[in-house]
Amino acid sequence: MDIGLLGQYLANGVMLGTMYALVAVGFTLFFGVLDVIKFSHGDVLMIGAFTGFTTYLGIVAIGIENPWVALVAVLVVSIATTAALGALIARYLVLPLKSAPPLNILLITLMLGTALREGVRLFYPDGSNPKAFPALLPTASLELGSFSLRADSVILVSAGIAVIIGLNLLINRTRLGLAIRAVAQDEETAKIMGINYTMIVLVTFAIGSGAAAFAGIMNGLYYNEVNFGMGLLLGLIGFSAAIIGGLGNIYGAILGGFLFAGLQTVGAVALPFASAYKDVFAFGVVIALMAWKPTGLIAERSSDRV
Amino acid sequence: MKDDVMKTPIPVSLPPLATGLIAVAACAIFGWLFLLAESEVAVLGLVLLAVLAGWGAQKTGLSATLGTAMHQHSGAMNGAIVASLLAVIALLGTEHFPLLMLSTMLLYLVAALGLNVQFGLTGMVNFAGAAFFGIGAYTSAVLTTHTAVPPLLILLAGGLIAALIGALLIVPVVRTAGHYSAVVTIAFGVLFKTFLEVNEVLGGPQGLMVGSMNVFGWDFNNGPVLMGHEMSFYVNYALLSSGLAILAFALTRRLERSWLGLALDSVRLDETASACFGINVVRAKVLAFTYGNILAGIAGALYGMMISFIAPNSFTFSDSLLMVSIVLLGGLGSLWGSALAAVIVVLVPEKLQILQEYRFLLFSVLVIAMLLFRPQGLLPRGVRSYFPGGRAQR
Amino acid sequence: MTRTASRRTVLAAALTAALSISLTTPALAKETVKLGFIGPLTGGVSNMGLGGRNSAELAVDLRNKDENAKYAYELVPLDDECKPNVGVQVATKLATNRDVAGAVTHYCSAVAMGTVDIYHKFNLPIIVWGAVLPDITYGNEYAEVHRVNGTMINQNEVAADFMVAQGYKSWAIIHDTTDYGKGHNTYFTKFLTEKGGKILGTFGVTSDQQDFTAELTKIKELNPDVVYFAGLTPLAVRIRQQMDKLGIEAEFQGVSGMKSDAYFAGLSGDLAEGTVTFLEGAPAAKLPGGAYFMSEYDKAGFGENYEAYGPFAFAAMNLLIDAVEKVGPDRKAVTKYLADVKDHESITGPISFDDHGQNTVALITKYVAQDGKWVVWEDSEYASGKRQLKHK
Amino acid sequence: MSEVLLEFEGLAKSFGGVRALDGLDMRVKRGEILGLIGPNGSGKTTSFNVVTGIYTPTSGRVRFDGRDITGLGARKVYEAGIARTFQRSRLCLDLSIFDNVMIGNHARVNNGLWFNLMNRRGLRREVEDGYARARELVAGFSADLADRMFAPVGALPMIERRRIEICRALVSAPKLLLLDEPSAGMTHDETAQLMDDILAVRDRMGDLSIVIIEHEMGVIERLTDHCVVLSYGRKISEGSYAAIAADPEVQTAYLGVD
Repeated sequence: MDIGLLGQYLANGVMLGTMYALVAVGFTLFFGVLDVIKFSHGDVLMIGAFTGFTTYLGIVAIGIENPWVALVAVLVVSIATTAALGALIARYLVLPLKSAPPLNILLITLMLGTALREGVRLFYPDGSNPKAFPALLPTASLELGSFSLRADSVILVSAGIAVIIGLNLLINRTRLGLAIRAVAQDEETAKIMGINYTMIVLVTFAIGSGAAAFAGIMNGLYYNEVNFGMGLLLGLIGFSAAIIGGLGNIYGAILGGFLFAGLQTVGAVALPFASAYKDVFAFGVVIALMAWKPTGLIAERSSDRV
Repeated sequence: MKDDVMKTPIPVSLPPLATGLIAVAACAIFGWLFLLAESEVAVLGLVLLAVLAGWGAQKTGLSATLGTAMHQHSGAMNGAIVASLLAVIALLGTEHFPLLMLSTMLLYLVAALGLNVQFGLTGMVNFAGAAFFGIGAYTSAVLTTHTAVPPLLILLAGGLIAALIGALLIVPVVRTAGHYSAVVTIAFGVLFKTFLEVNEVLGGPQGLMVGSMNVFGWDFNNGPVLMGHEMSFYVNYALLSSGLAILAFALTRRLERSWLGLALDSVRLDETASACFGINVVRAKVLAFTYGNILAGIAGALYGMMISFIAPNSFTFSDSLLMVSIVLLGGLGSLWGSALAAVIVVLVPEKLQILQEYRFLLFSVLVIAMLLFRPQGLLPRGVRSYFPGGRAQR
Repeated sequence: MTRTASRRTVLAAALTAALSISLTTPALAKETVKLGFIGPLTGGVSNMGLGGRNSAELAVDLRNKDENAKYAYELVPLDDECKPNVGVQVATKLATNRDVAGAVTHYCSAVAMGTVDIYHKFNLPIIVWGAVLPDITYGNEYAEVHRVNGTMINQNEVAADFMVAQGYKSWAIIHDTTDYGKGHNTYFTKFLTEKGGKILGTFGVTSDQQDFTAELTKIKELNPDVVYFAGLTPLAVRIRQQMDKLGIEAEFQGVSGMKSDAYFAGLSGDLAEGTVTFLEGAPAAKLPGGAYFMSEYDKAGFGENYEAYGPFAFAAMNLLIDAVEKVGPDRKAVTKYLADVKDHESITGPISFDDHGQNTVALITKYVAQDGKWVVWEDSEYASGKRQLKHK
Repeated sequence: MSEVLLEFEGLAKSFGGVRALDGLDMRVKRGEILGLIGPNGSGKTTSFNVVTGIYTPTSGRVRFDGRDITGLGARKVYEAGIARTFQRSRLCLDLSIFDNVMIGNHARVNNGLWFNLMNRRGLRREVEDGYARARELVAGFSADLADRMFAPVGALPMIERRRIEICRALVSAPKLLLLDEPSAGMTHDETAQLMDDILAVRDRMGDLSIVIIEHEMGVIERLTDHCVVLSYGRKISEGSYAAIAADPEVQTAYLGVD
C-alpha cells in the first residue's frame, strides 16, 4: 500500500476518532457528576444536527448568503437549543429518578432516545428521508498522489479537538469546573460547601448536550447529510468508547474514541476476511479489552471506600 | 397481575383467600377480553379499566389484601392462577392470533425471568437478552432441519448452547461491573446480530426455516381436536409455553428463596462485603449468568419453532431492550412484576397497531411515564422470604 | 389526577389523528370488505412502508368514491417493523381475521419469507408489493402468494447488460448486509461476470452505517470504473457524498432501493447527476394510469412521498379490489381469480402471473439522474448523447 | 498451640506512590482485645483490608493461627476464621436482619445447586436451624431485635445496625473479630451500650480475639488489653493504654507537632 493511501486512512481515522471522542466526552461528563448513563445522547446529537439544519434553512429563507454568518448562526442556535434540551432531560427525567435503581435512568433515556428519533421521523417534514446538510466550509483540497486532504476536514478536526481541549480546561481550570468536580467527587460534601447541586447537574448536562450538538453539526458538515437515525449508532459507539477508555475521565473518552475509530478502519481495510465483519471485529476487541481491563484503559479512581 | 382487579367494590369482610381468588378470576377474564379486543374503543377502555383498577386496588388496600393472600395461601393462589391460565387458553380455543400473542408473552416471560436472576437478583447487567434468545432459536432451526433430535430435547439444547456461548463472555462479565459489563453485553448483542447477517452458513440476513414442535408423534402444527372441535394449533404452543413458564417461574422462585438466592442478593448489594463473609462471588455470578442464559435459550428455541421462521432482524439490540424493560417495569427482582410487565411490553405495542406509524412513539412515551410514576417498578419486590407463609410476614 | 387526565387527552388525540388517516367513510348500504396492508411503518425503512401504505390507501379511497363499486372497502394497515417475528404476528392477525378478503403485503424479503406459510395455511390471497427475493414466489407452491413487482434477478440482469454495453470494464461493489443488499450483490455479481465485467472488490456494510471512508479509500486504491451500490437511499446518499469527499471519479450505479426523490434531497449540488439506477415495472409517469396516480397522490396530501414501490402497492391493491369486485369477498374465489390474471392493465405495466404467482412481465426501467430528477434513460440527454456518464 | 494468633511481618502496601503501610510488624495474642489507634490515614483500615484479603500486600507476610494467609483472598481468609465489621456500615439495607446475619453464616450452609432448588425439605430444616442460631445470637444483644428478625435492616437506627453487623461477623464463630470504628455515627450513650455488648459477647464466646480500631479513647481505655499505635503506616508505639497514652511520640503523632 502506498504512503498516500496510508495517510488517507489515517486522516479518515482521525476525523472519525474526533467525532467519537466528542460524543464519548458527553457520556463521561454525565457519568462524572451523576454516575448515570444518559443513553439518549446520540439522539440528542441528532436533534442538534436537525436544529442546525433548520436554522440554516431559516437563514437562507431570510436571504443571508454568507456561509460564515450561516455557520455561526447554525452553531449558536443548535448548541443553545440542544443544551437547553439536555438541561430539561436532566431536570425532568434524570434527577427525579436519582433514588431509583440506576438502570431505570438508562432505560428511561433509551426510551427518550426512541421518542426523539420517532418524533423527528414523524413530525419533521419528510423526516424519514435523509437531508442534504449544506457545505458551509471551504472545500479546497490538497492532493498528494492518492492522498486528498480537504480544507473542511482539517477545519472540522481542529475545531473538534479545540472543543475537547476547551472542555478539559473548563473542567480543570475554572470555578465552574471546580464545582462540577466537587459534585462529581462527593455530592454531600459539595452541598455542604454551598454548591447549588441541582444547578451544577443541569449545567453539566447542558454542556455535554451542547458538545453533542457540536458533534452533530460537525457530522453534518463532514458528511453533508443528516438523518433521523444518525444518533443511534453514534451513541452506542460513543458510549462504548467512553467505557473502554474508562468512565469519568476525559482522556479515557478521547483514547476510547480514537481506538474505536482505529478498530473500525483496520477492520474494514486490513482484515484478511470480508469487510462486513468489521463491526464483529471491533466489538469483539471491545469485549476482549474489557476482559483485560475491567474498568477501562485509564481506570477510574476507585471510590469503593472499605 | 394481581392489581388488575375489576372495580366492583369487595366487602372488606371477605377473607384474603376469597378476595384473592376473585381477583385471579377477574384478571383472567380481563386478560381474555384484552387478548380478544380489536377495536380502538375496546382497547382503550380496557387499558383505562386496568389503570383505574390498579389505582383503586392501591387506594382501598386491596393490593395489600392480595399480598396477604399470596403469602398465606400460596398453594391455592398459585393453583388458581394456573387454572385460570388454562381456562383462558381453552376459552380462546380457536382464536389463532390471541393464542399466538399469549404464547409469545409467556415465552418472553421465561426469558425475562432469566434476566431477572441476572440483574434483578445478582446485579449483572445483560443487554444481550435477545441474542441469547436468538441463539436458542437458531439452535432449534439448525437441529430441526438437519438432525432427528427429538424436539423436546432441542429445547434443552437451545438452553445449553446459549449457556455455552454465554460462557465465552464469562471472564469479561464476571470481572466487570455496572456500566462496564453493560458494554460487554451490548457489544456481544451487536456482534451476534452482525455475525448472523454477514455469515452465510446460518442463512444470512434472509433467515432460516424452523421445524415445528413435535412430542411423541404429536405434531404441534396441527390443531388438537377437543370434543369434536378442532382447536387452533397455537393451543399446543400455548400449553407448552404455559408449562415452560410455570416451570421457569417455580424454579426461579425456589432459586430466589434459597441460600443461593441470598448469596446472589448479597453479591448485588455489596460485592466486597460478600467476599469478606465467605460468599463465592465468582460462583454466584457464573451461576446467575448461566441460569439466565439457559432460560433465554430455551424460550428462544420454542419461540423459533412457534414462529417457524427466524432472521437476524428479530434479535437486535432493541429486542434486548424490550426484555430489559420487562424486568425494570415489573420491578427489579420481582417475579410477578416480570409477569405483569411481560403482558404490557408484548401486548401493548401489538394493541397499538391501530396507531400504525405512531405506535412506537406512544409506546416509548408510555414507558417513560410508567418509570416516572413508579420508579421501583409496577410490582416492587417485597422483603425476601424463604417459604411461602413463612415468617417473612412482619 | 390532572396529569393522568392530560395524558389521556394526548392519547385520545393521537388515536383520533391516526384514525382519521386510516379509516374511510364507507358509502351507505354497501357491504364492507376489509383488505389488509402490511409493510414497515416504523423504524429505518419506514419511508418505503409509509409510501406503500399511502398508495394502497389511495387505491382504496379512489374505489370507495366510485359509485359503481359493488362493495365498500376498508383498509387494515399493519406494521411489520421489517422484522420476521413481528411480520408473523401481524400476518397471523390478518389471515385469521375472517373479514379480510385479501392483502397487499411486505416490503422486506426476510419478513415475506416468514409469512408466506401463514397465508397458505389460512388461505389468505396476498400480493407482494415490494419484497424482491425470488424465493418468495418460487420457493414454494402456494396458490395464495403473488407478486406484482419483479424479482432482483430480472433487475440485475438488465443492469449488468446495460452497464457493460456502456463500455465499463471494472466494478467495486458495496452492499448492505440485509437480505436485500446481499441478494442484489449475488445476482449482479453472477450476471456481470457472465457478461465479462470485472469485480475488483466487494464490501458489506451495515444498514445503519454512517461512515464509509475506510471502504471508499480502499475502493479509491482499486480504482474501478463503476461503484455499484445495493441498498437503500439513505446509504446511497452517504456513499455518493463520501465518494466525492475522497475524490473518487467513478460512475455511481445503484439498485431499485435508491430510486427515490430523497436521493436528490439528500445530496447537495450536482453530486446526484449521472447516477444510474434500475426499477422493475414500466415508468409510471409515462402510462396514463400512472399520471393519474401521481396527481391523485398529490391531491390526497399525504405527508410522505410514495417512493419507488408505492406504484406497485397501488397496482397490487387495485388488482385485489378488481378481483373482489369480480368474484366477491371470498378468499378461495379471489385466489382462483388471481391465478388467471393475464395482461391486467396497471400503472406499472401489464400484470401476468405465472404458475408461481410471479408477475412475468419483467419490465425493467433504467433511470438516470438528470437535473435533480430520475429520468427514464431513453428520454434522457445521456442517451441522446448531449451529456456523458462518468468515464475516467 | 502458639500464643500468637495473628502476626504481621514487615507488612507494606502502597497505592500509586503513597505508602499506606510501611513495614508494619504486629502481633495479636490469643484471647486478647487489641486496640489499633493512630491519626487519620495512618493505615489502620488498610491493615484490616490486607488481613481480610481485600488488598494484596506489596510486601511482607500475614500469619494467622500458624498459617500463612498472605494473598489468600477474602473468602479463604474468612474461612480461616477471621470476620470483620466495616467503618461505614455495609449491611444490605434491603434485606432482613435474618438475611444479613445469615450472609455471615454462608460458608456453613449447604450451597449445592440441587439441594437449594430441589430439596425444599432439607432447606427448610436448614433455614429453621439458621433461624434459631441467628435469633439466639441477636437476642444476646437485644431482645427487641430478636423479635423482628424479618424486618428490613434499612429501617433500624445506627446502633442496631452495628449490633447486627457484629452478629453477622460472629455467626460463623470466628477466632478473630476485626472491628473497624464501631462507635462511628453513634451517640455517647449508644457507644457505651455497644461496649457492654462487646464485652458480654467476649465472655460468652470464650477465646475470641478482637482487634478494634477506634478514635474514642474512652472506648480503647475500657476495652483493650493492649494497644498498637500507627503513624504513616508504621508502628510507633505499643503497650497498655496507660503506657501509650503517656508516650510523647504518640502525642506528637496525634497533635501533628514536632
